[in-house]
Parts: sequence; structure tokens; C-alpha cells
Amino acid sequence: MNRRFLVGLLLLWSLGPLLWQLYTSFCSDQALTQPFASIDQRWTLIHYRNVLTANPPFWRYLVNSLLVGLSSTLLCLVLALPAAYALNRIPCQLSIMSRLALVGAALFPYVLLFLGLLEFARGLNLGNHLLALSFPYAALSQPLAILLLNNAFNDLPPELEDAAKLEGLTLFQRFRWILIPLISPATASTAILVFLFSWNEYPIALTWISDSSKLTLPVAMARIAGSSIYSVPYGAYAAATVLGSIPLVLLVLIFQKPIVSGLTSGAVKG
Amino acid sequence: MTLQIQNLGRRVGKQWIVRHLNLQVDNSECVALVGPSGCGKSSTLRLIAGLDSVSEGEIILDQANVTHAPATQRAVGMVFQSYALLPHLSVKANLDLGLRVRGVRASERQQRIQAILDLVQLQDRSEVLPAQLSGGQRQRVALARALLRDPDVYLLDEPMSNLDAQLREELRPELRRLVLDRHKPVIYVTHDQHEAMAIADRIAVLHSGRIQQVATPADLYHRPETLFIAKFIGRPQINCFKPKDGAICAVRPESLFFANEGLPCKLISREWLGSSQLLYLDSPHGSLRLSCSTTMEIPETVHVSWHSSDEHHFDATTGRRLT
Amino acid sequence: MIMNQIHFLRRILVSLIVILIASTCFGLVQARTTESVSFLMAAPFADATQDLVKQFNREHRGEIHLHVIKGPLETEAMSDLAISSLLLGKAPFDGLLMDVTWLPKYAAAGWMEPLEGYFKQNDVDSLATGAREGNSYNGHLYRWPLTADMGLLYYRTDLMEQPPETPEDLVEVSQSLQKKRKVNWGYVWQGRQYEGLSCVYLEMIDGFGGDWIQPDDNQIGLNLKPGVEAAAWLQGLIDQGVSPKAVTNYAESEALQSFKVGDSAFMRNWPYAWAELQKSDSAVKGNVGITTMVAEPGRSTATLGSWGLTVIKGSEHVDAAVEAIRFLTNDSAQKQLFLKSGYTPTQQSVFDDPELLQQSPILAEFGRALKVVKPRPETPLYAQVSDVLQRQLSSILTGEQTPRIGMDRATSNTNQILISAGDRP
Amino acid sequence: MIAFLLLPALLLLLVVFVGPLFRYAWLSFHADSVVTGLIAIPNGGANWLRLVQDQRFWQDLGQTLRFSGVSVGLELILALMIALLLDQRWRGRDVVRTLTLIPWALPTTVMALGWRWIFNTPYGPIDHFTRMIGIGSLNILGDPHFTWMATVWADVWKTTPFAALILLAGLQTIPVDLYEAVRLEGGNAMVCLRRITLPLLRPYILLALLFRLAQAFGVFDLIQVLTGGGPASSTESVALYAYWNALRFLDFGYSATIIMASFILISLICVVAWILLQIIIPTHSKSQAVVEP
Repeated sequence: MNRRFLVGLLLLWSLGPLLWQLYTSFCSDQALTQPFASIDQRWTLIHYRNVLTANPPFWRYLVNSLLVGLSSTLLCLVLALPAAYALNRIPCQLSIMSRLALVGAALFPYVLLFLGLLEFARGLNLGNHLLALSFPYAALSQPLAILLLNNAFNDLPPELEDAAKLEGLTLFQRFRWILIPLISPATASTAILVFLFSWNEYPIALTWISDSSKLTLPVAMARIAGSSIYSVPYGAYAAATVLGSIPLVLLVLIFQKPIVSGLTSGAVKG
Repeated sequence: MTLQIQNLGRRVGKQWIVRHLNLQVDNSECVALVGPSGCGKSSTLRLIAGLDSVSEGEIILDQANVTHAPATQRAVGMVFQSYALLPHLSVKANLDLGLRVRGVRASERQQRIQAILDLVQLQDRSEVLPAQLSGGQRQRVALARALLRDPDVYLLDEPMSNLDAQLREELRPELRRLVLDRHKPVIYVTHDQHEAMAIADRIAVLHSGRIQQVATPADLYHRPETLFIAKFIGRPQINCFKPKDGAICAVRPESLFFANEGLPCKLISREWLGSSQLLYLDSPHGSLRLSCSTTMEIPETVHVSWHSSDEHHFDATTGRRLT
Repeated sequence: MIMNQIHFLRRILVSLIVILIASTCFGLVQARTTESVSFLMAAPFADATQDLVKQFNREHRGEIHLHVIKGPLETEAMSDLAISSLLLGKAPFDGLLMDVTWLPKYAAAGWMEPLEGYFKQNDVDSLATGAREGNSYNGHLYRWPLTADMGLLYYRTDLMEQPPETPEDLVEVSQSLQKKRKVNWGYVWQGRQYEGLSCVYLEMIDGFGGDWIQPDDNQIGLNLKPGVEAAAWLQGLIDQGVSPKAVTNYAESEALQSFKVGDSAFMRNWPYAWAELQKSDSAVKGNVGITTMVAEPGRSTATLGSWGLTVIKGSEHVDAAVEAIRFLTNDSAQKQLFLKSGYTPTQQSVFDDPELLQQSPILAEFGRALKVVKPRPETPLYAQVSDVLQRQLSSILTGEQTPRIGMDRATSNTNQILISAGDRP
Repeated sequence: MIAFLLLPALLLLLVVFVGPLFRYAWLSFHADSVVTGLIAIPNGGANWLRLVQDQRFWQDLGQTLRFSGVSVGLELILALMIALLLDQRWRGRDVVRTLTLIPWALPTTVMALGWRWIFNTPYGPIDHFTRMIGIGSLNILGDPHFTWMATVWADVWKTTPFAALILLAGLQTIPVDLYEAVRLEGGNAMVCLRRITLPLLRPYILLALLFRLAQAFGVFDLIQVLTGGGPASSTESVALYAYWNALRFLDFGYSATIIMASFILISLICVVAWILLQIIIPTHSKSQAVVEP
């Protein structure tokens, strides 16, 4: 009984604000100003229509974020996998030091890097190139990715690779046939966490992208917030919030296992 | 085809894991490496396989110096204690992988895998994942993989220690058949001296990273070079008397017999071993182990004696054998 | 028979090719002659100029197409948007509607196209004198004013014959009215810690004969006698009860609210307040007069706030953009904006238009105020400099420090900013 | 070969993490603003002198510390409670755990927009609630007294699931027989919490604390979208101030100085927090003394 109450409270706390947005998004402007009064025309889809037919349409931001997320994840894994493997093959003390440095980098509030990265983008003309964002994203998620994958490599029995060496497999062949398949669960966890990070990242995207058709979802949301010209724009905000949340809610529901195991393994071993 | 290691050593930091190893293994010969855990058996094997780097000395395989050749280029077939089968690949794919990267044609691969599966009697399990096999079957797959490699030397790293005792005895003759018929040098690492004596032509005893003695099982048993070997080889363990004049006298439990005259002993306990029984006795020279026939009735107090030819003498400080 | 058929086919083929070539040429000509120009404007301006833009596009069909990008509602957010584009290189717009305080920053950054080649001396002469301010930086003209804005002193014509002219007068009139219980408060203004407070202060420091940043030697005048007097006077208004304590949290809307319900005798505000005060829900409708800020004799000023159009450097359509700017700022456009949206004009001829003056006589007052406008310090570091001033003023007004100390601090902080940003050694 | 594998990642990390820090340190001794045409010119320690005098920076720093301290503290307490709830075995637990993760996974800006509506005066549900219970309208996003609390609320909502998950992972490593041993000796739930749970959870609490403290100190997205730093810069964080200095004031030199100062401060804070926590939470050995007398 007591527990049921607590669980209810927990769910209300976690999901209440989201459900309120969902409710708001279907309310007419009139209904919004009097949320608990009874009004004839309470329900409407107009906010969704507005958001989806705006210029550029809302789904464009989702596509942009998806592209950036995928390319960043790919780049991050391509770099982190060999590095995580090599971290086990360097002298022990050096390896421990590098792992400590990586933990420090993972803790670092990366928002402070925005200025350096902005100068970088200016210097190399990377601004307003959507895929160029994968470069800082891959770098920023590198510490976590290397740590997680390194844990996974550590957990592999070394004989598997030794046996493959004796079979004559080169390093690349060992990666292809043994290491990559065997750490695929950890790789999946890492990939999802990196994807989440890239999808949600704000300050770097804010400074690197200004062209409205190339915005990623978080920046687009912030710009919607700043640029609204409606008197009560919250119906449209809420519709945008709901549309922006759906992909991630689905992602969490589908991939909850790898996400939890990724976060947990980072915590337990890091 | 012979394997020769000369003055081999490996150092990690300032510590020598193994050092001054000298060993020659001939064609069709099986040498067992035995010793307590941490004595450097597996390290030696890994040096020969090329999995660890050599700090000093040389490894010569069929007159070619392979001391610093990478593992991928040495023709070494190795069976690991944990079998090291790839859990995500079927038995067939496990066997196929090495052949494929070595560039064997598909049809030939198929044929050779089939043949080797027949040999290890796993014809019907080729599509199965390793997790679905029993321990003995996994071990045979691991062996099959080593055989397929057609190596110049076989290295077996405690291949049976994960199996239960009964299975081990069953597999031993099979292992001999499969591996020794290949007419290649074989090194067999085990911590089980029975297994070593059963399977090996010669046994090398390692202690703290050094080889103490290399000899046939019989020699090792009857003429142990050091006190350590005398104690390590042979069960029940050899009896050591208290040092006298800088020498230790040791007598095997089965060399002791009851006599009317001799060392007066008190029976402490007895263990029944089926074909024999082991008596724990308390004597003026310390406690003694004696094995004798089960039919014998043992009184509380006995007198024990032995032939002086059965005595082994060792230097009390160096542990070396005194002739 | 067959010959005929071939002939016929050939004729069709030839005519098809001719049509194809002709249409391509036509398309090319069409494409070449229609230049597309885009301006970024804050949302209210984009809405206000909607009709004018349509008109422009009608008149320039086939030549120029003007497209207005509607920016955010808040002006600061719009500047952020523009800067983030400009910092990364090529901006997705050709022109930008810019506040007077942004210009030095954008110009110093080299983002603006100089316009003196397009707007000649006679163009400049046609502007009202006040509207000529704040369009140039370092001797180059970068901005052409769309609408002017200036700080005004609103007073109650039902309570006094003549508005006060000096600071002492204002206090005196207020106190006597308060004593007679005609009003609760004498004077409401913008005392919150934000840009409005800097505008209020600018009018006072000039009124006491000083300068925020002295134009001749670029020295800071905040801690000189007039600067301290101005701060002390504002603080004194609260101490003497002429202004409510809450004025330290007033922005334009709060001041307007107080004045509109008849609570106060004087208010400092911008021209937009006039229209608000003439609405039917206003308690002072018809009883409001406008003048410029009180000051020592002959020193009355009005803080200049104005919006103007600029062309971004690197734009490929400078000529077309200038053409559009000319259209949006010409006499008839300004009349239209004034009548429809209450935007103060910038062309002198509009102020002199007898028809318009008859329609809304208040225009004359706006015109008078525009003659004494004073721009805020024209430095690219204005935003930081103003922030420092607002902070110190705010804590002076709430009694946390004396005017003397506060202004000393403001001066040293301002100097520090100018040094650290490389403005002075 | 190994170096070849490490090099790309190492290079990227150096460029993105170490490069900017060195650049900031260098820039902080230069004037690099719109006045200099965004070209760095040495100006001695002028930036640092300005920083010392800059009231806005110190105000922002105070606000940032208040925000970090309060929100991380609340978060850890809440996260511990959630973790304890989720550590027990009951039907539907996994589903609930997944659902509580959702706030963490959403982009900050998305829900910052949502919170703007929830805290809206007078139409948001919170305002309705306060009027309903008779407190009256609070003007949450317009009154500096309340706005920072709104930012804390939104931050706690978003980041608690992460901390809860880490603590939950820690809870699941604690063997059940430890609790049983204490119970057998007559200890109640409080004793269990103080003597077993907290000490054994310490590394996890430390991890969550350090990670969250560093992230909270760099709070940016939430504030920028929810309040824009206002009203009257009462919620502005140092990260946001640094951002304004670069992208609004075009003063890269000073922005770099602010960031450098923040970096030094956050490093110090993490060290201090770590030491403090070592002192506050009883150590391992004491707890074992109870369990194994």
C-alpha cells in the first residue's frame, strides 16, 4: 500500500510534466488560458499542424538530429574501439593514468569548451555544416566510450585472442571476427549513449549552426522559444515538445537494457 | 622436426618470470611441464607460442630461429585450458576461421573440417554453438582446431583440468592417439603429476621459473634430482626425516615395511585407498606415511623398517641430491 | 509521300527547338533580372512593414523580390541570432534592421557594408537632425534610419500649465502636487536594473552638463561632478518621496501603468506611450503633454533609440538592398508607418507635412524632441559598459552605496573593460 | 602498432579537450574583442583585473554555486530514495525504472520549453495551484526570488534519474546477508542505512556527486532556454555569462578569462567536495566492525 503510493508519486514526478505537455498540445488556445474551465472547443490538432507546416517543417530538425546522431556515433565508435583495445596493451601504469584522465574528461562540464570549438569552426569554416558537428560530438563522447569499451575488452578472456593469433589472424582480422562480435553488447550500449548525447547536445550546435534549415532539434526548440510571436504560444511549444520527445521516449523504451547496462557498467567500474 | 629452447627467459619489470630454460623436444616426443601453480609453466608455453616476448635466450624450431617471430607467423598449435572457442560461432565456423584467413580454398576447407570432425567424433555437432557442447566435446573441438592448423609443434596448456576426473582418464588415450600420431614435438603443461606421468615421454619439473630436472617419469620417480622434486612427484608424499649432518634422508611410503626391529611408531590414523591403505605414524624422527596392503591388521604400536637402497639423500641447504 | 512526312517531322522538331531555346532565354532573362533580397527584422517590425513590402514587390516585379525574415520577438534574441550567423561567415540575409546601440559593434566587427556611396549628402540632409545621429561609425555611414525613438517627459496638462524645465522645478512641482493630494507620486521612470535605467541616466548626466563618455577625449565622465549629481538626483527622488520606492523595479510598462491610472504627475517614456495614453481605458486621456527631459537651462536631451536598416558586407545584392531601404524609408512609407503603427518618422519632410500635423499634432512635439536627441556612447563595448552602469546605479538607488562611491566604481569598472577589451592601452 | 590504434582518439581528445584549455589560458592574457577586430593583442593581466572587479561575474558565480549546491543536494537525496525504492523486489519494477529514465533522456531544451509553460504566470498549472491553495500568484519566472528555484526544480527533475541509476547499481552490489546480520543483532532500518547502505554506497555517491556537481556548475542549456539568465540576470550562470561575452559582446578574451576561472574553480570545488564527503560518510571499516564483531 505504502509502496504503491510511493511508486505512484515517483511516476507522477517523472511523467507528470510530460503528460501536461501532451495535454497542452491538444488544447485550443482558449482552453489553455482557462485550463480547468469547461470550454466547447477544448481539443484541437491545430498546434501540430502549425508546427509541422512551419518553415522549415519540424520533421526537418528530427532528420538533422538523426543524421548528426548517427554520424557522430559511427565516428566515435570507429575511433574509440581501437583506442579502448590499445589501452589494455600499454604499460599498466600508463593505462591507469590514461583511464583517470579519461574519467576526468568525462566529468568535465564540456560547455566550457564552446569558445575554443567556436574558434575552431570559424578557423576551418566548419560552421553550418551539419556533419561537421560529428567531429566535436565524437570527441566529447570519446572519454565515456573508451572507458565503457575498455571495460568490455577487459572482461574478454585473453585466450580467445591468443588462440586467434596462433591461428594466424592479423590484428584487423581479430577485430573483425572476434573482438567486435564479442563486445557487441557493450558497443551497443556505448552507441546508444553516444547517440543520446549527440541528439541532445545544445551549446556546440548553437554556436556551430545558424542556418535555420540545418538546426538540430535542441537548437530548433530553443529558437522556437525565442522567436515566438504568438501571445500564448504554449500550444505550439507543447506540440513541438511532444514531437521532439517521441523519438527519445521510444528509444528509451526499446533500448532500456543496453542504456541501463551502459550507465551502470560505467559507474561500477569507472 | 625438433623444438629447442636455449637459456630462455622472460622478465617483467625487474622480476624474472622464467629464466635459464633449456629443453629439447624431439619429433613425436611428448614433454610434460609440471610444477606448482605460478612456477612459470604457462609462461613458458606462451613464450614458445610467441604470445609473450622473450627477454633472453632463443627458441629454435626445426633449425629456424623463431625467438622473435610474431605468434601469427609461427606454426604452433595450442590447446587452452579454457578451450578459447569463440562463443558466437558454431563449431564448424570456429574451425573454419583459421583455415580461411590462411587462404585455404572453400572446398578444401570443407573437406578438412569434415575429416577432423570425424577424427574427434563430432560429425553431428558441426552446426552447434560451443555453449551447447559438453566440456569434453569442447575440449575435442579445441584439439581439432589445433590439429587443423597442422603446426610444427603442439602446445597443450592444461587441456583437461576443466574436466572431471573420470572424463580425463577416458580422454587421455584419445589425446595420445590424436596428437602423438602427428609426429611433431608436443609440450603438455599440467599441474597433475599423474596425468604427466601417464601421457609424457619425459617430464620437466619447473620451480620458481627454473627447470629443476628433465627426465623420464621413472627416472624422476626413482632418482629425483632435488628434494623439491622428491616431494612433488609421487603420492602419497615422500617421508623426510629430520636433517642430520647437513643431509636429509627421504624414503617413499611404499618402501617402508613392518619389521620386528626398527623404528618404533605409534599409529595416528589410517586412510583406506581401495587397493592399499595409507597409515599416518608418529615416530621419534617425526611423522611418517606408510602405504601397505589393505589386508593387514595394524596394532597400536608397530616397528617400521626399510632398505637402505631405497633411501634418497639430499643436501639440507641446497636441496640437491647427494649420490 | 514519305518526303512529306519527313518534312513535317523536321518542321515539328525545329519548332520544338525554337520554343525550347526561347523559353530558356526568357527564363534566364527572368532569373537574371529578378534579384532576391532578404532582410532580417524583429517580429514587430516585420509585421508592421508587411504591407510596404508587398507594395515594394508589386512595384519591382521582375526586378527585385524583397523577402523579410521574421526574427524573434525580443530584440536581444534577434541580435544573438544575427551575430551567430555573422560569426560563422556568410549570413543567410542581405540586410538587418538594427538598434542604434548595436551599430558600433557590428561595424567594428566589419560585418557592415558602408553606404556612403549610396546615400549622398542631400539624402542625409533630408533627415531630421536627430535622425542623423547613430548611423555612422568611424566616419562611415552604415545604417539608414527606419524609425526614430527618443526619451520623452510626459506630464499632466490638467495639473500644470507649463512643464518644469529644471530638475529642481520637477521636484518642486511634484511635491506641491503631492501635498495637495492631486497625485500619489510625482515622477515615475525606469529604475530597474536594465537598459532603460541607462537611458534615464544618460538624459540626466547630460542635463547636469556632463557626459557618460566624453566625445572629445574619450574619458569617462561618470565620476565627475555632473555624473555624481545626476545619480544623486535620481536617488533623491526616491528619498524625498517624489518617486515610489518601487520605481527601482520599474521598467517602461510599470511606469506607464502608474501614469495611465492617474497616479503620477510625470513619466519618462518613449513615443509609443502616447498612443497607449489616448486609449479609452486611460484615466489621463486628453490630459497628457510631452516635452523633453528636465535639465539645467539649455542642456535638455532625449536619449536616442532608433532602428535602421543596414546591408551586410558580402551581400551579392547591395544595390537591390539599398533600393529596398530607400523604399521602406521614403516619405510615404514613413507616413504609413506613423499612422498605422505609431513609428516616429526620420525624414524632416514628414514632420513638416501640414496634412499629417493636422491629423496628429503630437508629431510636432516628437519632432522637437528629435532635435535634441543624444545617442548612447558609441563604442562596440556599449553593452558591457551599460551593464556596469546599471549595476552601480541600481545599488545607489536602493541605498546600498552613495552616489559618489557608486560612480567611482562605475568609472573604474568601465575603464577596466575598455582596457581589457583592447579599446585603450 | 598500439600507438597507431591510440593515436586518432588521442589526437581528437587533445584537440577538443586540451587544446581549448591552453587556448583559454593564453587568450586570458590578451585583448581579443570586436575592438581589436577579433585579433589577440597582449593586454597583461587586464582581463583578470577586470574579472576581480566584475560584479556580474561574482554574482553569477554565487548564483551558479547556489544552483549547483541546492540542486545536487536535492538530487542525491531524491535519487537515494528512488534507488532504495527500486532496489526492492516488486512486480513492474523494471517498467517503472525505464519510465523514470525518460526525463534524463530528453534534450534539456525540449523540456526547458515545457517548464516555461508549467511555470507560466498566470496560465501554468503551478500558478493555478498556488492561487488555489491561497498563496496567490507567485510570478515564478518574473520574480528573482522564485526563478532560481524553478531552475533548480527543472534541473532536479531532469538529472535525478541518472543519479538514481548509479546509486541503484551500487545498491545491487551490496550483499543481502549484511543486512540480515544487522537485523539478527537487532538493528533497525535506520541502522542498516547508516551502517551498511551509505558506507558501501560511498564510491557511487562520490561518483554521482562529482559528476553532477561538475555538470551543474556548467549549467547552460536549461538556463538559457528557461529564463535566458533573467530576470535581471538573477539566474545567469558563469557558463551563460561566458557565452554572452563571446556571442553577444564579442569579447573572446574576457570570455576565455571567465571560462579559465570557472575551470580552476570547478576543479577546486570537486576536490573539496570529495574531501568533505570522505569525512561525512563513515568509512567501510567502521561498518564492518558492526557486522563482524
